Amino acid sequence: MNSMVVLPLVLPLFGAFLLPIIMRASVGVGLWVGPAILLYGCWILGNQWISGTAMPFSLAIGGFAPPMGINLYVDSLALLFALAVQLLGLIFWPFKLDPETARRQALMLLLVAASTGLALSGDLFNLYVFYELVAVATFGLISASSTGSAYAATIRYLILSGIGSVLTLLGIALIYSQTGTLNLAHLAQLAPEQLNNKLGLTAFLSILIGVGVKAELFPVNTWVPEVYATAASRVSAFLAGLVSKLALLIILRLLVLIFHQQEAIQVMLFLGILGVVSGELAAWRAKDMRRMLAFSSIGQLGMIFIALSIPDQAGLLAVLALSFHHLLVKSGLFMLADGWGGAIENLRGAAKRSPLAAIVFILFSLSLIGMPPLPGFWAKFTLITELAAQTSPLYLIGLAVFLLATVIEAAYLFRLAALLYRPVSEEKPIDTIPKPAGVSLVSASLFGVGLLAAALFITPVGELLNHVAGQAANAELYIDTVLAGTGGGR
Amino acid sequence: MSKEIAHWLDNLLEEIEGIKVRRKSSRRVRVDVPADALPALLELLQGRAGYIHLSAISCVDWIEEEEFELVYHVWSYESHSLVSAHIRIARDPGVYLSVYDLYQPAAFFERDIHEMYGIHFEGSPNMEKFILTEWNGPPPMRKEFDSEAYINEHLSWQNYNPEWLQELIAEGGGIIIPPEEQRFSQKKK
Amino acid sequence: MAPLELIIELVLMPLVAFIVGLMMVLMMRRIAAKLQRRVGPPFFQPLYDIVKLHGKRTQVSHGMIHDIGIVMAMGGYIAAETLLPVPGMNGIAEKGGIITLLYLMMIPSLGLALGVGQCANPNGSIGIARALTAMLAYDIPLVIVVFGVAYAAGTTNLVEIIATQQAGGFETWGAVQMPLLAIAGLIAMHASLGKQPFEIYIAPAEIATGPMVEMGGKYLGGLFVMQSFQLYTTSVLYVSLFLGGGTTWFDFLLKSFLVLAIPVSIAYLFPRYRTEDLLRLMWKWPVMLGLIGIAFVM
Amino acid sequence: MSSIKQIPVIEEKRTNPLARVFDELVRFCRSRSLFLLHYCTGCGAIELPPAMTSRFDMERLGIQPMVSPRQADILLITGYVSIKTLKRVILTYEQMGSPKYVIGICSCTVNGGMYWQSYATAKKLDEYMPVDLYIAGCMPRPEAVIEGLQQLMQRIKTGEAKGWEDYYRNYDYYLGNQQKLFGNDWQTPTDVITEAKHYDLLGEGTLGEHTALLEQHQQPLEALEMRLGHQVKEPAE
Amino acid sequence: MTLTLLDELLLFSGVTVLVALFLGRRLPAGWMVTILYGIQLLSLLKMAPLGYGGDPIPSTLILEVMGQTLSWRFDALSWYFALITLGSALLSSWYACGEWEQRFRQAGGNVWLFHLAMALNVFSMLILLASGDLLSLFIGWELVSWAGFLLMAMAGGVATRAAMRYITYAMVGAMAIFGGIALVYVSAGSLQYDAILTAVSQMGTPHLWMLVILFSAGFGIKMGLMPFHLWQAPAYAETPGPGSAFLGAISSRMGLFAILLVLVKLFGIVNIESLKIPFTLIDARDLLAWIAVFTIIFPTFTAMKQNDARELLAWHGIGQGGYMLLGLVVADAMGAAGGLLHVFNHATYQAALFMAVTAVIHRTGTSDLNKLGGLVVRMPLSFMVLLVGIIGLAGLPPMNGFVSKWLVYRSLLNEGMPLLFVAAVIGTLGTILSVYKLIHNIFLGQLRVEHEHIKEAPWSMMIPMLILAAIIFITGLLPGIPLAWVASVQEAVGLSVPNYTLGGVESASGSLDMIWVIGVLFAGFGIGALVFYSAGKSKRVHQLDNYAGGHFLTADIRYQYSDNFYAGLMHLIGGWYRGSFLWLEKSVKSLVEFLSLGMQGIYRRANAEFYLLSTALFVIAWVVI
Repeated sequence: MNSMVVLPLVLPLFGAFLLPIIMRASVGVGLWVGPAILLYGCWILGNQWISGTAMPFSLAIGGFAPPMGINLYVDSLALLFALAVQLLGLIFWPFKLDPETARRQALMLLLVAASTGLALSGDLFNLYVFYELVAVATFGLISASSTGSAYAATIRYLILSGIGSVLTLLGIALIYSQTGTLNLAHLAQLAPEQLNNKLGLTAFLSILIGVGVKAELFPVNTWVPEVYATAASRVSAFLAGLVSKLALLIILRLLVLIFHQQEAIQVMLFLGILGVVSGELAAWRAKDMRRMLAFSSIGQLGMIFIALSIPDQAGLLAVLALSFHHLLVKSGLFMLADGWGGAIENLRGAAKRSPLAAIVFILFSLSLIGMPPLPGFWAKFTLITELAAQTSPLYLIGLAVFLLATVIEAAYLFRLAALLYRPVSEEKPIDTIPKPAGVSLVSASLFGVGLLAAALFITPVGELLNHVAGQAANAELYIDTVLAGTGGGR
Repeated sequence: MSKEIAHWLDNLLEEIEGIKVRRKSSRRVRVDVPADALPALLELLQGRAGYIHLSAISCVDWIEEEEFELVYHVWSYESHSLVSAHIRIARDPGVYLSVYDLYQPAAFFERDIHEMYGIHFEGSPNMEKFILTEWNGPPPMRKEFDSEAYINEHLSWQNYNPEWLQELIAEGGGIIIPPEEQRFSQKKK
Repeated sequence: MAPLELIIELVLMPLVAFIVGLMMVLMMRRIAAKLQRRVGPPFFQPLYDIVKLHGKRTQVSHGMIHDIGIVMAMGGYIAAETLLPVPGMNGIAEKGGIITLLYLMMIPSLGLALGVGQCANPNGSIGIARALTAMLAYDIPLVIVVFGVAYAAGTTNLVEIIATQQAGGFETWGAVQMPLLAIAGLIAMHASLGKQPFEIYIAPAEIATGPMVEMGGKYLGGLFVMQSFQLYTTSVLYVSLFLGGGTTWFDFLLKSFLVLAIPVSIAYLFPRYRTEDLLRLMWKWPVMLGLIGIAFVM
Repeated sequence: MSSIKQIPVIEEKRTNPLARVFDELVRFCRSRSLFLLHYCTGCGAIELPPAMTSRFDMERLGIQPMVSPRQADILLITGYVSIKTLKRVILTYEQMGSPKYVIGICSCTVNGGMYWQSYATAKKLDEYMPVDLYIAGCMPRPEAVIEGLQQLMQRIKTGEAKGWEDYYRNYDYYLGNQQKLFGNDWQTPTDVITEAKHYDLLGEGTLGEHTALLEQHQQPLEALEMRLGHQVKEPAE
Repeated sequence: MTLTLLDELLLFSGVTVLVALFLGRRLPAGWMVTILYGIQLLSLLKMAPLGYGGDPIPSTLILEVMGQTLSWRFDALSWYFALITLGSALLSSWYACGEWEQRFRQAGGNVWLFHLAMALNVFSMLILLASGDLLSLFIGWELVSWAGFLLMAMAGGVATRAAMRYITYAMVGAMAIFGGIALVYVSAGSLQYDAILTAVSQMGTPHLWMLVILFSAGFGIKMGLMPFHLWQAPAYAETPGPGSAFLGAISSRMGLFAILLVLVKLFGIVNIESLKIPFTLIDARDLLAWIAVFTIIFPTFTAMKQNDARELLAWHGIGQGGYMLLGLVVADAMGAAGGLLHVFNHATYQAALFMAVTAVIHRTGTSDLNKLGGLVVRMPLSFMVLLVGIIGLAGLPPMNGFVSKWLVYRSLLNEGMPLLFVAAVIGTLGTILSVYKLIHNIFLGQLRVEHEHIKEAPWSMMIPMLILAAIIFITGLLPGIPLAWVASVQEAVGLSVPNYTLGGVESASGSLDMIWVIGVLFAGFGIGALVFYSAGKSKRVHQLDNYAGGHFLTADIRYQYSDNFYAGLMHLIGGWYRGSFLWLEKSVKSLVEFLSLGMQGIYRRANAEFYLLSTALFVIAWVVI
């Protein structure tokens, strides 16, 4: 039963390569292949989650026992992320019919496969491979919207992520030279003696910056505004919502299992704070809706990085709460941005045209700011109490920056909300005001409903996240599940 | 006014033909000019002789000669001397042109003369009444207007004849010329 | 204090205040006359004025609020009198302290302000604006002085303040204990009377006696009564705060007449202050003296 | 003075003695406390300051100068009254609270004085308002003014100075003279007729053809009464 | 589970919100909502023993969220504030429905949203008042500030801009409180009040300093204390009619409730007093007192310069807030009683004043003081209500404002704080001046030609105003009634209680008995009236029959003196109005603009790789060295 877990990873991969062929054969069938695969993937992961057999468990690919072969480590955190990938892939499925559909759907399948792989894989090099695959798939998807600025953005993003992956490779090579193995569990055993020195730290930092490109870490996220502004809003929703979180997952795994040095956490905290400050302040002046959302996501991810820098399980709980909340809200907002893209000025009076969209927008911004009953408040509350508990002054600065950032965020979000409701002069015909497309409005309100549901059942959601964080936090569980299956490593 | 300035002024005034100059004293010159030559004279005095201040315009009602006499008193701060230009205009149309463009204060004097004598000045900015706003009779300063007759007709008198005054008169005191003879209006009749 | 006795006191105190007030108005006009080397009005002149004004046959009113204004002007002071202890009669001084008295002394001027407002006369409104500004000016030093005295005596009850001052005879008088506060109080009292140097709001030539421009007949009569009450209340308040109140009626009246003589005689020697000069003067010297006085008291 | 002579000078005595004593007291106070409004129309006004200040000191007689007509009892017309000023003098007179007295100083108010010939001055002041006392002299000296004032005080004490009632009782006569001078649409903001009705000083001479003329073109002058206005239906805009 | 009284109250409040939400479109919605407020008030009165020393009533609803327990309960303090909230809500919504509603709908206003916003405001305020621990306090606080934003922003245009400015200030306040809660949670382990009480005693001074600053700043913003007061006047003035009456009466007092709860009850005044500011001889309590005193003076003198009646009243709302804080911070028996009583008094007369001004706007269409005048003859009842209100606002004897100000002054006198005393008196005098300008420019003076045919405000608006005027006078005459509630609040919060009687306060160093003072005052008025009305008949004259130096007044010329009303005073202090706080606010705004410009610059750089390489180099260098 456990081995079924591989399918959601493998099937989309095959689908991606077969799709152009099927598409050429008959478009009708081709259209349904992608969603079918994804639905099947969701079903597998869903009943895996429900059946909840002995979590976590390790799956050796091709019979080679770790640390030699490649193994998939499936614990509740990984499963959650994988399920999220399948689901979001389904929601953001590019249905639009035009000559590019085949290529775009194939790339989407590839992206989903790579992301699931990223979530599940337990081997460092395997992570690197999937990371590259994800990067390639995103280049294709962004350039698919075939506009001049999209190409320029893609090129700039290509160069940046290329250098990033070189740095990651450098880090992995250093770790390999030091310990001789790439399996995470094995590394976790060896880390205290071998990787606890300066060399280990350099390796971690280079991986941090390399992966940070995707995770929108402060200095390396200059590609974010252009890419999210020019790419199709479905793609940028998927990128902003999920892919950046997966990159974060890698760093999370490394931090929990291998690296415990203090300097690493300090660097991450510092970069996180800078990310929050730059993201929120840039968003204050943004004139374009998508660009504003891009900067806001930089800010939010900066907050998640601050949460990541809090050691042990409490920090992880905050990270998970913040990231899943951001996932829901940001993808919803990007869905709204589908119709409402472009300059903010001509959004004046948009509420009159589509009252539902305006209400959903206000719901999302209230939750983003942390209005009490909504889950955003509880996520911020956990983060705040953790940050306050820390002793070193940098954390207090982080707390202050976090609070001020929320104020700025409230200011620019509600400036936009007030603009929506401002009466528009009569002679301006009603239909020239932009209106979000039907489908994306439906998915946005779907996210809204998800948010409200999370608000109502906050306590069970709280326990779930706590359980997941607990499982992810203890490294020993990870090591003995992976290595126990193979009778102890070398 | 020093000798050479006075001399210089005299031959300056010669330029206006039909002018009669009479020097009243070292600081006063009387000039008689035909009515239409006045603006030229005033321009000359203001422009070349430094008479920049029009201190007054007065008017005399020659009822027998059927003429109004307008006198323009112009003063110069440099030569400290006053030139009075006298002109005569016919009484019945009683119309003359305004010198407002040369001297702004003229507006006020002309308005006053219009109210009191009924002379109309073309070009004067404002000709409404401003002193005799309650008065709707003829211009009162004209000679043919008999103020006392107007009063006798409109107002009544206090026959102020208390006892003590009567006893005084009885003893032969009191006023020598009885009040009736004193009245100007009775004198004529 | 039997209720009947209290009722008599409540009626008697305003009456005494009115009579003494009339005498004070007379003294003021007599001093003014003597300063200008004039003979001065006959003895009962203030009474004649008031009776004549109340005896007028036709009087002009601008509305109900105009009448109520005058009633409040007189009524306010009548109520204030009952809070001022006089030798032999304490009225309801215990029931409300100095702060209540200061507020009750504000009610007549505000009632008058309402009445004058209704007359729709620009002179009146300008007068009232200046009167309120003058009130702002002289009330601050007055409050500082009252704070000083109340803090020194530890109570706001006038009866006790007078008792503490009379305890040690001359030495324990307020003026002796707190000389600076006494001087500041004097200046503030002079300004509150609204006499010559500080009467910008009744400036006859400029705004035709300000608030009183539309007051004829019994309205003006009411204001004359208010003026007499005002003189009485201010001087008696000063006496009870600084000169130890009156042990007997004679020295009580002597002290209050002397106290009133000072500002009144200063009054007719100075030209009128502009409003902002009045403010500047009042906020500079008496406030400074008062604060230093309080520093000593503290 | 012509028309005043006919009214018999009988002081209607009130019945009960207390009222009579009270009237006596009020009349005494009225005579001993006079508020003076000297309307400096002409040159006579220069005589007033010496009468008030230290040399002659009016205050010992109880006379105080007052600024506004509402507060004044005596209206002192000092000098010639030009027609333009007469309008303002009549307005001021009507704004005074009665019992009010008019004193005409200088012979100009008596019979036109030095300006008897002038078309612009009013000759007889008492045609337009009841004058209680004339002080002749082309600027009477302060002694004469004070002498006049003392005579007025005497007449107030005896109750003879009733000029102000005459203005109400013969308003039509005065209004006629005023309309003759100022034209038929002459109107002062004070509503003398309703005032006469209010204080029941209506005489037979109050209403006549001149007041009828006044009625035609009079703007509404009734006081703004305080009302809720709920029952007043909206005026048809 | 049996429904406690508190649950009943919250249930009714929730029902009101639902009624306003769903049935709001139909016409009688206004009346339905008003009746529901009435029911809520009844259920509150059933909890009356709370007001007289009864023990707190817990609510059955207890939530366990993310490891925190949220509980709600009502004690004397929350009962007192709830009474004021529901009272002003009932009267404001009664005032709203009827003719005002129709006029508001004709003018394009959204009546449904108005009633919904009011109901939301009341519901969130009740939740805030009932909060049992610090977390539920914060949740209630956020709900109140957002409900307030909704009520302020619904009028559109200028109101939305003012509401935006309010919400930025409110967010800064909320985040300060949120930070404070985090710090308290860390040191106290849990957010329950008793846990915090024990933790506060061992807390170090720098830690306590940080908490006091955070909490007083956060709550101070809502109360409009000095440095953060700029948002309140435009926001309250622009809210539609009865909304401004409700907000003016109670909304900013929620800040005082929170200060009372946190600073006085949890931290205790004695601890706050122990926090000394180095190198100066004042401590935290004096700092708060001086902030309160500046909050009294500056807004009052700003109010004097306003030319719009609603702005003037809103500025006074801020000023009076200073008195309440001053009374509380002095914290002796009389001072605290004065501060708390002032909350009740201010709610009554501020609501009455705003309603009267709205009635004038309803009839004349404008609230600009230079376009009104002489309305007393056409709107006498509104005049009477405004008169009663301004006597209360200025704190003069017959009305209740006097009692609470008297108590505050007496406590300052007892504690021996001369400078505070004088500053408070300057505030009162400033109030009297600007309040007279209000009544003079609207109701007294020359009635304009266009206002000659206007009518008195309709009865649906007049009855609540008359009820408020009656309350103001009765609580002025018998201050004992509210003083009883205030005493039980003082016990609940742990402050000493003055011995109060029905007429006022008895104390050794001078007492106050309002029944006697008002009795004597009205006796004086009686005698004055006797003397006045026995002196012959007087006749009403037309307003043009006025002495103007012999000039004939005509109706079309406006001779009313209303602009630059205190010219003399303004000559002297005119120069001091430099708007330094406005400048402060602008500089903060431009700083944020400048920083965001810089940040956007970073993201516009073309060669992004430069960043990547430089950070990598920097980090590795940092590690190696």
